[in-house]
Amino acid sequence: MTPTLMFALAILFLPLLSFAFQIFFGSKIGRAAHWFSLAALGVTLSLALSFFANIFITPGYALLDVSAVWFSSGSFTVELGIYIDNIAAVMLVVVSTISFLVHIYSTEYMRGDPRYTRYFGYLGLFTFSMNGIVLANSLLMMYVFWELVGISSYLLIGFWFEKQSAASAGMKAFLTNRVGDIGMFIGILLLFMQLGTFNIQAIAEQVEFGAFDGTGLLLTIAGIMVFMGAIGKSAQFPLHIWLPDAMEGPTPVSALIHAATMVAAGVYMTVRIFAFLTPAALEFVAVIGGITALMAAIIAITQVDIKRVLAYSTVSQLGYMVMALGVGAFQAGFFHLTTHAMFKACLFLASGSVIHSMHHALHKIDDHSTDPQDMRNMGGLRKKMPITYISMVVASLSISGIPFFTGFLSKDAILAGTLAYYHLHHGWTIFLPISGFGAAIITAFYMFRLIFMTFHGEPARKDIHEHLHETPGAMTTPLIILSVLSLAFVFTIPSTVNPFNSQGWFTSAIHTGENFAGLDMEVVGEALHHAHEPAMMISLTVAALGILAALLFYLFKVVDVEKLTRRVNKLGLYNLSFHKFYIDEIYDAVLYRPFFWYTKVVAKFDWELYDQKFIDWWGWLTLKISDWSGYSDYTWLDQKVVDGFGKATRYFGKELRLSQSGVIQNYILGGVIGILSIFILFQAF
Amino acid sequence: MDNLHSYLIISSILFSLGLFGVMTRRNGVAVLMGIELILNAANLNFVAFNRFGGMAELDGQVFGIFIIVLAAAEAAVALAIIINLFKNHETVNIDSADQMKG
Amino acid sequence: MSSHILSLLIFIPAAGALLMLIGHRFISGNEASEDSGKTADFHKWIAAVFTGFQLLLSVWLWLSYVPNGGIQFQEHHAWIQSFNIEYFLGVDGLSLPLIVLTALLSFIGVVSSWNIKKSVLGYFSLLLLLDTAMMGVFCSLDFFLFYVFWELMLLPMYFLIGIWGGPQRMYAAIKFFLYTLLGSVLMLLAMLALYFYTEPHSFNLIAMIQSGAAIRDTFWGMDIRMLIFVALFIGFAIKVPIVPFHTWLPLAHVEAPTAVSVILAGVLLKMGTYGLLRINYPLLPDQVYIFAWSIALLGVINIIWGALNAIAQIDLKKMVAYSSVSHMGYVLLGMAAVVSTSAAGSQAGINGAVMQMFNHGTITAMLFLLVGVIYEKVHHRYIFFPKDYKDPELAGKLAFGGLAGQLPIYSGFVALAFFAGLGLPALSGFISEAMCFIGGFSVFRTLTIIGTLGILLNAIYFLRSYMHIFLGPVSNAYKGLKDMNGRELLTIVPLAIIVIALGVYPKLMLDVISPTMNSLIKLVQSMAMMVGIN
Amino acid sequence: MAEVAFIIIAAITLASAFFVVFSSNLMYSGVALFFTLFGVAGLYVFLYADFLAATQIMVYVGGIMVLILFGIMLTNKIASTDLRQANRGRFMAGLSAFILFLLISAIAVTTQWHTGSPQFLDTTVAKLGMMILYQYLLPFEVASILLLAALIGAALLSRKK
Repeated sequence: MTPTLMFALAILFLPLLSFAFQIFFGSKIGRAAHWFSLAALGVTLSLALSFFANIFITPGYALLDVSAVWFSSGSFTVELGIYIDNIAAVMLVVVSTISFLVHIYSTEYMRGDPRYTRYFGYLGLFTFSMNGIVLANSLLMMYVFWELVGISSYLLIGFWFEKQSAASAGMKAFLTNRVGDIGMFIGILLLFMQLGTFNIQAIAEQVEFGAFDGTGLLLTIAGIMVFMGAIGKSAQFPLHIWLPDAMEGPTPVSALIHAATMVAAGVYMTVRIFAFLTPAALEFVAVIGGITALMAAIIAITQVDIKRVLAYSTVSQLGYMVMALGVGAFQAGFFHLTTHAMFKACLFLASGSVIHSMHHALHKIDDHSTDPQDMRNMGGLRKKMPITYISMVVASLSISGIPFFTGFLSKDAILAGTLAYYHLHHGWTIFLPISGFGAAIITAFYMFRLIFMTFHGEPARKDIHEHLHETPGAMTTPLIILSVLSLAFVFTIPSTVNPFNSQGWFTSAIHTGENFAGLDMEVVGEALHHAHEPAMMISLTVAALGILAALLFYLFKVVDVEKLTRRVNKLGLYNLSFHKFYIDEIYDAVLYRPFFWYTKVVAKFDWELYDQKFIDWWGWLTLKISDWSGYSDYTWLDQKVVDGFGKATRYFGKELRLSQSGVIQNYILGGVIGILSIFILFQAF
Repeated sequence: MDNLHSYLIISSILFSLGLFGVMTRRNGVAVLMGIELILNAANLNFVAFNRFGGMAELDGQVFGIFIIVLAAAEAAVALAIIINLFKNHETVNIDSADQMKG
Repeated sequence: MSSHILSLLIFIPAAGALLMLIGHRFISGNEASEDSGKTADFHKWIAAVFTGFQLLLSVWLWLSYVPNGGIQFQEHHAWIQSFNIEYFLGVDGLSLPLIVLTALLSFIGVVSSWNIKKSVLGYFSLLLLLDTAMMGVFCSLDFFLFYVFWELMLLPMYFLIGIWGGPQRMYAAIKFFLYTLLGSVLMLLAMLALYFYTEPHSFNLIAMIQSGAAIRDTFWGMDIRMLIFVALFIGFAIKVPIVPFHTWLPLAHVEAPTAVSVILAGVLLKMGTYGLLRINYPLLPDQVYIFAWSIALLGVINIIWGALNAIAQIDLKKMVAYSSVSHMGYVLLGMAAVVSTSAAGSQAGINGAVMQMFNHGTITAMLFLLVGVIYEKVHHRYIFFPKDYKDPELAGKLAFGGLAGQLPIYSGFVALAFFAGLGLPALSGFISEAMCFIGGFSVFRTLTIIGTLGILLNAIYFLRSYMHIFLGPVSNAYKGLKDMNGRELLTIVPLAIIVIALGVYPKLMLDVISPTMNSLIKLVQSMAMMVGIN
Repeated sequence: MAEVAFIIIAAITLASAFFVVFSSNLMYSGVALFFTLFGVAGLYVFLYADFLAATQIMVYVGGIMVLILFGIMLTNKIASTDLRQANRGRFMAGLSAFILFLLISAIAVTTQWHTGSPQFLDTTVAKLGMMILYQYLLPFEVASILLLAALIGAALLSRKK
């Protein structure tokens, strides 16, 4: 039990301890119980930071790679183990920081909630399962924590289960994740059957030494199937429907789970399995990422609920990360994951504090009808909530990809990657850079649309406006920390201050990733390097354009937004975007309704038709046969046959009686005839 | 001519005649006569076989004697029955004794 | 003592039942109806003590069993010499978990039926008789003895469902009885065929393994080995239940009282698969190769069909019954993996199947107990009231809703049971499910992929019913419900502990099972080679 | 010469036998029976059964014939002869008797009897006596009992009530 293993196990099990503590003792202690969780998370964060520091001390090799047999049946053994390398260390820090900050934030946000302690328990459970995914060294172990993360998100989304919408959102999230999990499980099985192991490093090595040489297609399928898990978890295109509904949960939950960590798990897993993803699989990944990025961005334009905008922006940014990995920009993808976690958490928490104060204001004037999250009721909050405003602006600048902010560093690298990919593959792959840059414009536009609608202009509702005030310290300090973390220099400290150069500790710690399944990393690196300059130019102009448009539309109101939307709507574009491409409705019509109708049919068939009719028909048949045999047994066999014999004998008796005529001589005659007939008979034979 | 076959034929004729007599004669005594004929036929056969059958002993003839003894006893009893029949029914016609009719 | 433990295990409940019957005379001398007061308690405590003692004994058996794959605690006594039938008992890795499961569920069954009102004596003595029969089935290694206990089991079940059941109890009891009887008729035929075809005519299952290979004949033009296998398979399939023969299960469960449906689902369903693994596999291994694909197909059909039906149910207990059908599908899939060429695959499959039998036993028992708890409080089990419900204004609407607020502990345990049911990792359901899939995947790829749909379908109906009952706005229909009382907790908590313990650390169970099952796999594969099919 | 005698005697017995059966008058059939028995005794002589011929004549002719004649006398108050037989079933009886005769004679002629050389014993009386008292002692005793029983029976039956 080396100290590093001890620390690693502590990181993993401390949050679980906090979960157990809250569940069993939390309700008895009441509000003060949150100190235990805060302490636990603080320690976890410090341990994570110690691992993080280790990257600089002993760069280059895996900090910890140990595994033990979980259970085995003869030659089939399943091992659990911990594998920490630079990526995992960084990821640990990201998860723990945001989880810790959300814990602090929640002490204020969830004040007065009847199930306060249980909430902290669920947060602990989530952090435990998230750390589990990060530390896992085998795909099966990752799958185990995958589902545990799913259940903790189910519990947290459906935390206020009195609301029917929250309950069904929780279920929707869990089931959609489950769909992805099935794909992942099949992928794992495929790999296990082919290579006989779940361990990621071992798989990578075997692929490197040609385990899949003959069946390249099989490896592609396995890769895609495992990536299905990421689609489900990171809300990529077909399975993204659950993330917007997950906004039903408390905002800190959205910040922690649906912005920074859980959704990033999918990307993290893709990063882990990048080594054995074949070019074909990567192409599929890139396309999915591209579609998601563009589509979610378009939808985000027209949303009015502040959290929905951020939710779709998360989906689109995740699309970015996935596209980055797809095009081979391994480092950029993971870089964006880290930076996105920071500024998206900051955005969500900021929106949380806005909603929180709106909620209090509405509470004061006890108007329960208006929705505290609807941006149309807000406006001019700049003066009322300065800290929230500043942190939100910083985060928006970062997400839009403005230099001096982390977003620029990572997004620029991704866009360079898409351009490089286009240079290498030409043809239809032009779609990737288009979706990349298109999404970049729209992101900048809707982010600043949000800023201007909530913080600038006159307040839409005077009565609410008076009661608005800045949220207490516990909520604002995390905002400040996160906005600081969104500044570029955080990632480029030791080497350069030049805003346009993304070199830094991060780029040195995270290598450009190697791929043993047919992707030639040198070529990709070369193309990346060339595409860097043009990509930077285009991304800068694009970001500026987006912000300018938002300025014109929402700050200076040069263009009347309603008139424009009506004209655009003639083509139905507005409705298309506002109603989320009607995907939910399509799924409902194509999938859910027919499915449940089908189950009704199956149940009806199984019960009314098969059981009552078919099985009971046999019963009826046997009864019929028994009746018939009973009847026939009596009337035929008994009356006709048996009594028949009786009657027959009586009949013959009567006949024969006549022959007893009393004349003795006839008897003798009979006797003689008898003898004669016997004689003749014997003579004959 | 004095061989076994002729005796056998003679006895079979006697036997058939006796049988016919028993079956057709209405009178009790006639029936008795028929029986006597049958017995004699059988007796004739015994003696014939004794002579032609190559038997060392005279078994056949001993049988003959016993048959005669038997015939005597039988005739006596039969006649007693017939007389009784006559006394009861004033007629010897055996058809009248049909109490056994079923 | 150690050599007679199995007989003890089998006949303790019978002794208990006997004591009850005798004791009844002295205790209830004057009581008019013996359903209340002193006599009822007497019967309850007798039942509890005896099943408790049996449970302790089975735990002792578990601890003292050396997991080396061999058959231990054997008891050999001649029973009917003329037909060479022996009273032959023995336990190995396959039957040990099921024995402990039977003992545990019987004890829990007794405790959970504490407030049975109708003729308490009859109920508890039948329950103990049922316990004896089940224990007998799992311990006996002589086919005749196995068959006797198999039939003995039907009788108490029939009366338990028929007298203490719900509104349609008679119909359910009769259907259950006839269905299983049809199965056992086929089994009898196969048993006799085996008896006469094996050289030194005997029912001894262990001896039959060698002599079973020599059976060669054709009957009506068909191979006798295939006929015996199919007859036995159908006999056991009805018990499992495998889809075409499953319609008795939901009916029997809906009508049976809680404790009986706990035992019915917890133990009786396992007898089918236990029979297959104990008799079909070792005796006719070549047929296993021929039918492996169809067993896997039936398994997948079971999974999908059971889950689809469960989704559409409005009665909670019927939904759980169909979920049992779906979960037993996993067992079949796992069992079919015995023919896999990769050792890891076949071992994962078979061990997964046996473990799934145990896990499903504990999980369904918990589910039925929890359904029983709500039933005792509210006297109906509907998620949605049926269209033709007696009072019209309730018809079709949601029966419960928002119970989580009122009954935190109860909803907590139901959540645990539901998530164990849908195979959440860190709970025992997941381990065996995953192993069955891994096993199945190593041989039948496409079938197992279709089977994995089951993971999603199971999640759908469990979560949907959980949402309808526990989450969402609080319905005013059921306001003042009390949470679970001590007795109910006593039945649920041990099962919950087992489910979590096996989920986190499955080695406890697997180390016991795997030696026996691995030797079974080697036996099946080598014997099949020898018979020349493979 | 012996041939002719044999034929004559045989003819006499058969003719008288015919007469016994077919005569309508009871007295005539009685006398015919008388001649038949004499014929049979003659045949015995041809078969060298001299003692048997003698007993035949003595017992049959002397005893049984007399008995039958008495019977005829006693039972025929009315002088009328035997009534003409109602020929109910006569034809059937005649036919079956004739078929029976054919059958027996066919069998008699066709089967190869076990024949041996006829022993010409001069007299059989001594031999017969020896046999009756040695081999056939039991039947002899039984015969005597039979005669006694018949005697008592006949006497009992014909006693006046």
